[in-house]
Amino acid sequence: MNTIPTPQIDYFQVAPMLIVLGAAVIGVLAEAILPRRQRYLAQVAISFVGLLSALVMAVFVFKRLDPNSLSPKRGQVVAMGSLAIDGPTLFTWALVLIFGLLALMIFAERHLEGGVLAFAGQAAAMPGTEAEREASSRGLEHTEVFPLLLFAVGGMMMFPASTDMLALFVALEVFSLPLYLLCGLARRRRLLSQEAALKYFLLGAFSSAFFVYGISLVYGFAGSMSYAGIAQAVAGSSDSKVLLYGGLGLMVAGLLFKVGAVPFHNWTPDVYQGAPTAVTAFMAAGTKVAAFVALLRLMYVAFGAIHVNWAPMIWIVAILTMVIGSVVAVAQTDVKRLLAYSSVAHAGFILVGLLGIRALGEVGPQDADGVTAVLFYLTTYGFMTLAAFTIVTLVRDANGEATSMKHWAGLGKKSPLLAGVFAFLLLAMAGLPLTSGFTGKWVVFAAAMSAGAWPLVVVAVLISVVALVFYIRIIVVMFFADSEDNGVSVAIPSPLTSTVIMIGTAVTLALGLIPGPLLDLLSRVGVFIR
Amino acid sequence: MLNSLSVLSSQSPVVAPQGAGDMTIPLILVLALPAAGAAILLLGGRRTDRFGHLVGTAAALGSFVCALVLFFNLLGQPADSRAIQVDLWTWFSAGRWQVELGLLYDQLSALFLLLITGVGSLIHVYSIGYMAHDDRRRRFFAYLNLFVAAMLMLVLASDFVGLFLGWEGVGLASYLLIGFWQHKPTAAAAQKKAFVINRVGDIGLSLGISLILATFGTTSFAQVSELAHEANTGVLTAIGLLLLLAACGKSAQFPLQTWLLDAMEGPTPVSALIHAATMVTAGVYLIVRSNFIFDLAPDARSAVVAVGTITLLMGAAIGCAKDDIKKVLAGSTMSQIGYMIMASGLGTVGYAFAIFHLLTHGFFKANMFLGAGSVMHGTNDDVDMRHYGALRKAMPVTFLTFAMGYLAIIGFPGFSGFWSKDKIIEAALGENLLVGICAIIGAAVTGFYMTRLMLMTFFTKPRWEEDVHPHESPKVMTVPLIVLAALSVLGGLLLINDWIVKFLAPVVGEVHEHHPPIPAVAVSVIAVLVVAVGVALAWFLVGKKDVPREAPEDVSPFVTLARNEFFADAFNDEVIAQPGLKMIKGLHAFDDGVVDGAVMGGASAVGGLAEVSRKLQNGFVRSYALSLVGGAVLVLLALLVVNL
Amino acid sequence: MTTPFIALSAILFSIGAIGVLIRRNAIVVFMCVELMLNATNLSLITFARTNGNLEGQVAAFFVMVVAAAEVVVGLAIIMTIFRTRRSASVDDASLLKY
Amino acid sequence: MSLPWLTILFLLPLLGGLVVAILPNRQDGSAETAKRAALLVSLLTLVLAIVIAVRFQADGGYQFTEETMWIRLFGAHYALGVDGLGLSLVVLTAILTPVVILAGWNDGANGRFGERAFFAWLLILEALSLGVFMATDVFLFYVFFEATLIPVYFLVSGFGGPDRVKAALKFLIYSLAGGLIMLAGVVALYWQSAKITGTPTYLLSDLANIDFGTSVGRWMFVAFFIAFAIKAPMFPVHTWLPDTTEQATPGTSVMLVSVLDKIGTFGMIRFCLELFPEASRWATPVVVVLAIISILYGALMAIGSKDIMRLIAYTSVSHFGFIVMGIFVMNSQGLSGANLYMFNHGLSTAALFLVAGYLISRRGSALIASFGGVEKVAPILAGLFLVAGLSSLSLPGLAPFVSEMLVIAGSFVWSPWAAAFAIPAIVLAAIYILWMYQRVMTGEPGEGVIGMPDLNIREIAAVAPLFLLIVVLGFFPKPLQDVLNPSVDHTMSEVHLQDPPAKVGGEEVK
Repeated sequence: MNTIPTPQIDYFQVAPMLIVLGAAVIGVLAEAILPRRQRYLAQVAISFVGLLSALVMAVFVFKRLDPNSLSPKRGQVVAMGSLAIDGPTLFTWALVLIFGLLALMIFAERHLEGGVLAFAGQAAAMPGTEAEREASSRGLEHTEVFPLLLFAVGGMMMFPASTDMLALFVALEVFSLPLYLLCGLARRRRLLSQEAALKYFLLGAFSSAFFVYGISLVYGFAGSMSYAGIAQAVAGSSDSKVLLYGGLGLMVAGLLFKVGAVPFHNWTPDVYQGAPTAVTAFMAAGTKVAAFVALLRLMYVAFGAIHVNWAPMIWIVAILTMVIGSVVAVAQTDVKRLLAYSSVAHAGFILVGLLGIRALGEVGPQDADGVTAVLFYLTTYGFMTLAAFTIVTLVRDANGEATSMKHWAGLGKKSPLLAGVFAFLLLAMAGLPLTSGFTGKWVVFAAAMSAGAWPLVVVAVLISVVALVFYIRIIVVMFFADSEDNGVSVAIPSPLTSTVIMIGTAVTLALGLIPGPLLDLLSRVGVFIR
Repeated sequence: MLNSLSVLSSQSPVVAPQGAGDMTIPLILVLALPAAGAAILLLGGRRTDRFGHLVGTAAALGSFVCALVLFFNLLGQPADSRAIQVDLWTWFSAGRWQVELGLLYDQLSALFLLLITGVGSLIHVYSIGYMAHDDRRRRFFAYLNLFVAAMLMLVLASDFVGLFLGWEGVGLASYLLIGFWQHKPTAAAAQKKAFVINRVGDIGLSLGISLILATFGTTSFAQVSELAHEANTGVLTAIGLLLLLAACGKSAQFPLQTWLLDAMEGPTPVSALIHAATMVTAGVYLIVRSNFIFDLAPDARSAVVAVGTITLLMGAAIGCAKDDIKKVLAGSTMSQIGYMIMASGLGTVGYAFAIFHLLTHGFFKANMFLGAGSVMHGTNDDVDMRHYGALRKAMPVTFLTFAMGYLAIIGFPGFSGFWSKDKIIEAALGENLLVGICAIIGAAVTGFYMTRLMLMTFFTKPRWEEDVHPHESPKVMTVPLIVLAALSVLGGLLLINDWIVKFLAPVVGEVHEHHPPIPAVAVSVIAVLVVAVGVALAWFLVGKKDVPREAPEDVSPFVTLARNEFFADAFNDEVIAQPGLKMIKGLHAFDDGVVDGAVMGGASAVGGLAEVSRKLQNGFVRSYALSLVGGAVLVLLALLVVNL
Repeated sequence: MTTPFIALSAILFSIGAIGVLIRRNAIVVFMCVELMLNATNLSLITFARTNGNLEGQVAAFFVMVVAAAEVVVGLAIIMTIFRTRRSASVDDASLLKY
Repeated sequence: MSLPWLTILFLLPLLGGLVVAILPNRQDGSAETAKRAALLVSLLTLVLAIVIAVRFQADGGYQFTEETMWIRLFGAHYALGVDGLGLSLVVLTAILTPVVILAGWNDGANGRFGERAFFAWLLILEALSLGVFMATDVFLFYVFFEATLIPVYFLVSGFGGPDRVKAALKFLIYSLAGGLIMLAGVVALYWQSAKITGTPTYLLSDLANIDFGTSVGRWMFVAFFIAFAIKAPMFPVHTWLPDTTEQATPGTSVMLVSVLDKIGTFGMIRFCLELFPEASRWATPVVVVLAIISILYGALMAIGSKDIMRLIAYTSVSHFGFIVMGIFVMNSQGLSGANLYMFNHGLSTAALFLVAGYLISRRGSALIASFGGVEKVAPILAGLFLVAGLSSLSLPGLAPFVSEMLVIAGSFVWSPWAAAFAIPAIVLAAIYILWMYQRVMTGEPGEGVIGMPDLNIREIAAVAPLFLLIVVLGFFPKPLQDVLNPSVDHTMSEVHLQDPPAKVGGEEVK
């Protein structure tokens, strides 16, 4: 029919992503080439250099965007129309890369497990067998986790940038598959870890199937894989829209699965709890960012014209997500699992921000619209959740991490600083002023309200009250419950972990006190190119 | 029937004070001295224990001297420019309202000033002896000084809010003094009761002041008296009724009378000063002071008369039935104040006589209370008259002074009470026959119960306990008695040439035409005869018989009724207190259960919901997958239902 | 007309989905997912035909590749589970709950 | 006026609190150094507050204003300034903090955290409370408003009675629930101000000029009002208060009731009335009815309380009813009374809490039934308790009287029925105070009371300023009124209200 043209790729624009994926490939090679003892250092170095240089590169690209110009074209669509390099993309990249760097630091932490990584020494060795003990005593490590991390980061960068459903699907799988594996690699409690991996994988694959079927239906309706094409078809076509809405629904289902919205959330608590905590931290921060920005782009760019038509559906999901996430969290007794439910609840709040969508003409240049709101919220949530999960890795007893809430009793006495920081992060998640959580909440509420969704804001506000309860419960347990001597102590980590906690907390505080610069930046660059 | 009261004077005098000039300092000192005394004694603490009583007495005496200076200065002024005012400072203001704290000294306040500081000083002196053995005497004097200061504030205030300040100040002092012996549970209960019931009266004063403010935008006597005739009668009636409520509380008038008898728990000098001579007459002062309102509100005055009449009969009846000497006197006080209130309700014809009776009553009742105190002092603080008898020999001075008071109160011709009560009866008869008859009946009953008291205490056979050795009190106590006895006898001099009526006329208005239906002499004769009947009855019922040491139980329902103070306490308890406490208990249950329960219930509901819904997370992949499918269906439905 | 193809793909997709829901063996569950992906492929190709462009067909290739990648990861995970638990039943892996 | 006075006033206790938190204990383990430092800081703050008060010119407007753009996107500013009302509450806070520190000198000893923490939290609380009263930007106000909860939460759940953790949680949940509801209103302000004027703004001075329209204004009013009603607290959202004061240390209760709860009524004036005048007038009947219920309900509940601290808490519910009624009767008398009441209630309740605290700490129990005859063994304690109680029942001559009188008279002007329904509270007040006094202080001393020591110098010194102020302001509230009344007039003009004329004597009376 036609010839397939040679792909035109603006390598400079996509360089950050390529650097990360390149580093990942190098990491795989290094795994094959280097002797076991050198791998750790080499892998950490490769990953670090890769991520950092990608971040620097992203900043360069970002500079080229000229964010100060108010011209409508801020960014461009590259790689044959499949990737958009615009403000939101680059901001997300920077964010994902920073989260990747922070995750790398906690991945690389060896102090907590007596000189080895927190990942399984030999995944193939069965739990509780001689082989496992041997692997353990020999100090075996799976340094493959670093390339896997890089692949996931690469996928997460591609996901929000995609302006083409096919690219979107591929990106989804690129970041999901490494995560499935990482989830199963815990050194301790391997049964749980493996189960988490299985559940995540099966459900992930299942949801991908829905997602890709949705793609095919939308493609059937629009005749194009690209967002631009879809947007055109959506706005113009007067055909029956069953295909459109059917496809949209299935695609959204797939994406909502990734962000952990109710009722697609069931995997979240199980996987967050079972996975190695470092992975959980990374997933919670990274996946949410990537998936939400992708969802945002899809809904705003491809289906923006019919936002009135899909908004009710998001309303329902948002309310369900906030309610179930918050309510079920109240009954949790495990800190990690509680944080997982909290992540579900947060997804609900972000969906509220998503509803800040307004017709293009209505949004002024300095308005808090949906994109700004969601990006800001994601930033704040990412940092605080990373720091929070990282703290979870430090509270340990003889069996490794002690995540049961009763083990946290009296932590305020044992380690006031750590407990104080954790309490601060929890209050931030609860949305108290002077923390980034408050600013984040404010901005999503403002966006939704400006779009007229005030009833949703009222619901969100009421749910926030419920959400408070479970955050404060942890604080109560830490500070005001009496601890019997349960052998739980706070491990002293290497500077790697401390840095992560410090950065996460500092950003949480900073964005609470002076969110202005970031918000201004986002309101300038937070516009998708179409 | 009471509505037949006529408006005699269409224009009440306007309060138009002048600057105080030279008198500023004495006027301030009269108030400041006792206030400073109280402050020194209270703040000085135990350091002032040794000389506290002297400081207190000196403060009262100093105040009395100032009052005298003021009074003689006042007499030197022409009648229409005797009122002087000192504006101290703006107390508070809001919007257009401005309430000044100022002192108004006019003929009415002048008389009160003399009564308060004069009788007050005597009682201070008396208390030096009476409280000599109390290790908290210093505090007693502090409270007395506080009382004097507050009472002076009450009668010197130049506006209603200032009056309220003194009003509550005396209430506080009364509270502190009734419960001076706080370790006695009865005293503690009585003090609270007095304050709380007074507060019910304060509702009237608060709302009255509010209504005055809302109507006139000011509370100063000067301005309100000037503007009063512009307000409509309904408003003025409302103000009058509210002020009456206040007066009922402070002056122990029906229906707020119950606290007064309990108030006798306080040391006797307190009963004499506060609960006989001065504080309880504040209600009369309030009504007389507000003459510019009551003159324009005949309905309110009818109510005042009704309250006064009821109380005078009630008090007298209670006086007949009680065996506790102080309670008899307290009942008598109620009754006598009833006379005053009634008189003040009669309007211009009555104001001056109300004040006149107030003064004479102040003398003879203080005298008798102190006498009763002296009796108690000599009988180990026993108050039951059935345990007395034949004390005239043991305590001759007390007996003689008491007798003067007795003769005064029953209205023995020539004694002060005769003149003052006679005038009230006369005025009452002139206004309304029924009220007048009630007043006369009251006089007869007074004759009865006072004679009963005299007989049981000073005559009849001795009924003392073994260890009681009645003895006369020390000089420091008897001298005040003698002075008061003299005043009780001579108080009537104030009426010479209608002096007091003319003196007060610039404040309370003047009666131009007054034609009593019955000649004044006839009224006097009737009154004296009726009293004689009462006295004789007492002589036959009490004096001629043996008085049992225990009160007989088989008495007529009427006696039971009077003994129990017409079951007013029982009524209050059954109808207000008990249901009130039940309601409060109910409210507590409501607060815990419903108000708090709603919120806390909501919280547990969330908790329950959480427990239930977490079970949905059952750990099985396939059910998660089902939920995923369900979600997809939900999303699809939401999209399709809305759009197709 | 293309309707039968789409219908078929929908039927296949549904069969796959139901299979996921009712089968216990992890491998079979996984195969059902593959069936769903293949149903997608069918519809993609059909729509490519209707729309008259190649994107759908290209997409089908990608789906296949992705499916293959999933197999790799998936089988690895299922294997470890099977080795530890001596069971490939997805219902046995239910330690994480509530 | 180059010095940022208010910022300094805010930072002084804040930094002081942080310093106190890290000051080392002495060698013998006592936190005496930290405690003295805390007292010093609070006294310095007081001095600074007094200097500001002296330099303040009462003209109805905001003074010492500072304004810096904070978050441009939200239209939020770091804007501080005080008018008469704000200044009075700033001064109240500054007075009460050293008093509380001195009175609660040993209250921190038995807590969960060290003594230093107690005093550090107190100072931080002071700083944030000052911030609340000084903020002239709604967003900033909200931030301070919520931030105050944290120190209080830790003060309550860290120090006090056995059930304090639960009580603190209840307090926190109630307050945050209110705060979040208000958040909806705050966000709506952004939305509306952006929609109406084009640029979002949170500055009070800008917002006051915006007409939000009837229905939106009313919704926003409701959002704000609910939060303030919880804070104040009013029936039926008051139950957290007795629970909290029962468990908290007296000092904490003072800060909570005398300072923080004022935020509720302060907010009603500053935000409900000034931003949503139409809605305020619309809501007046309902609010006044609620206020009257609070007045009577609080008083009745106080009468039935068995615990002294709970009793005092319920009296506050009643008093706050008066304040709210004064605010919403929409005339300058009621408003002026309410403004004055806020200050006076702060003093009298603080005195009552602290003296009751002395009493309770001596007996180890707060149950009224466990006392009796205290007057005999500790007359000074009993005397101060009585005076504090009398000021709580608004005895003329003590500070609260003037305010209560104004509120009653003001509400009488609005509707005689309102005043008539509220007025029984003065009787109920006498009952709850004097009955408590009767049961606690009178009679013969029983077990546990015999041998009870009277107040020591420190304890007397701590509360003496309160009593002095209560008496002085009872007779001479003019200085305070001179500061407050211009801001009342300002509020009245913001709400477009004028007092109804006196019915008689039409001309201006002086």
